[in-house]
Amino acid sequence: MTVTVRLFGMLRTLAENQPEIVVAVNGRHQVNDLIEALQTLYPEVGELLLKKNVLVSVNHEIAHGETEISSADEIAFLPPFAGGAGGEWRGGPHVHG
Amino acid sequence: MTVTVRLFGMLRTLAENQPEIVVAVNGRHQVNDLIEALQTLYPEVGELLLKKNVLVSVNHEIAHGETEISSADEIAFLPPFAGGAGGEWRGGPHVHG
Amino acid sequence: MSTVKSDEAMLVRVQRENFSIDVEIDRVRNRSKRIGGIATFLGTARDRSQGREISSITFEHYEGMAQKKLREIRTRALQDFDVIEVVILHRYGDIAIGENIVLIVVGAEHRAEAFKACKWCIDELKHITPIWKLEHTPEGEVWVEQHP
Amino acid sequence: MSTVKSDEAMLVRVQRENFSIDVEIDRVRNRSKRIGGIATFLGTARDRSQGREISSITFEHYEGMAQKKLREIRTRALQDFDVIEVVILHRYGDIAIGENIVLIVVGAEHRAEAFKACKWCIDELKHITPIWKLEHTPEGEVWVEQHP
Repeated sequence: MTVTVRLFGMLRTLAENQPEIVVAVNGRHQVNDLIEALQTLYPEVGELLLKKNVLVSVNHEIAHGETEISSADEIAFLPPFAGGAGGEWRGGPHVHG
Repeated sequence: MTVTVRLFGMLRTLAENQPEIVVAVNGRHQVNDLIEALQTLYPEVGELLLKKNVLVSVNHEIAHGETEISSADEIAFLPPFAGGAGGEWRGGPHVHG
Repeated sequence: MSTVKSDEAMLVRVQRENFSIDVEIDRVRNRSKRIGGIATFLGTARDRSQGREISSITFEHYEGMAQKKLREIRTRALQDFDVIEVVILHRYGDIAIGENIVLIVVGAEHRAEAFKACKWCIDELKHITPIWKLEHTPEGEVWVEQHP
Repeated sequence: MSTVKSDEAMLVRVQRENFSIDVEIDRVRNRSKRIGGIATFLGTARDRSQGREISSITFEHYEGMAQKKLREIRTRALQDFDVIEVVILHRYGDIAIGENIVLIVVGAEHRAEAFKACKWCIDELKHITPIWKLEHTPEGEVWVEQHP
């Protein structure tokens, strides 16, 4: 099975600005299997997924590792949100020139 | 000595809508003496002064009983403030038809 | 010097006319590019008060002392909170239901302080500003007494 | 029915265009004559962030999910607080320093609840809404990571 994953923010930047990537998923067809597949395909994105607080959404709802996925689902990787303004910003040191 | 006292809100209504009244003050020329003189001249206003939380201002500052006053001062009686909006209003039952 | 003075006079006003919130917010925003959060409180005339139906409201103020107290509130807010600019306006005269009565605008670097200062300003305004409110009801007129 | 729908759609928006605070406040005010207090939070683009100089900001959102989360926030605010109407707007695209980013408007009978709900909405927006912020600095571009 393959799924299409939408990328946003720094994840899209890391994936050479591709708005979405197609990933072959094996195993039980759960979010965990997708993340495992990704480690091989896009090591940089995979590393960020583990290091940062990246959420996975399935059909516009936050999913967990055991959430079932299918090719028809709208799946997205969501890096830490930063909407709004006027808060205390304490971002990381990642500067992409 | 006489002083001129400005009236606002329900106090002015009680004093037949006079924006200010002239009061002869004896004694030590303090705010207390003014209030005493008022009990005789305008009993209704005097009663409200005692019953309600009416403040006295002298030259735009809240005064106390021992504040000295002179004819040159700008003196006012200030009934409970009600500026602003959106608060919890718990006014009295005084309805003037 | 006269520009500064008239600027300050625009930041604290008691006026009969209505006001635009966009205009007042711009007054605050234009003071500093470090502003990241602007908290605003707008008080409007409700059609009901303690179960009574209200048809309109008249606000009366003590000219001079009211302005002085509002200036004090602004100065203390700027001293006591980590905020950059404060605008305080109050209308007087006859105000129809739904219309604007009072406006507080507070600009700060961060939103938490803007909210705190804005709330403090409107609470303090009610306590120390010589303004009175006459509610017009079908049964007659009522001078409102606000208890703290 | 279509009027109600389009009304609701105007109360929660993610849009590129700027907005007028007066217009959005009127949207809230016009919902009920019982409204006595309207608390507003406006987020604007600051020229500095963690000591870095910012020349402009780009906001990106997840179309569809962002709107869904903002609708959820509005619905929960109306359920959990004693308030009458809530408007939530967020801009996307390029935003210059000083410009509007986000707006929350909450109308209530009494001001304390309006303030509480307004603060809750902007805090919650930051936590659950899929929106990202790219800061443009003289040294390059930075995707901002907000920690809770």
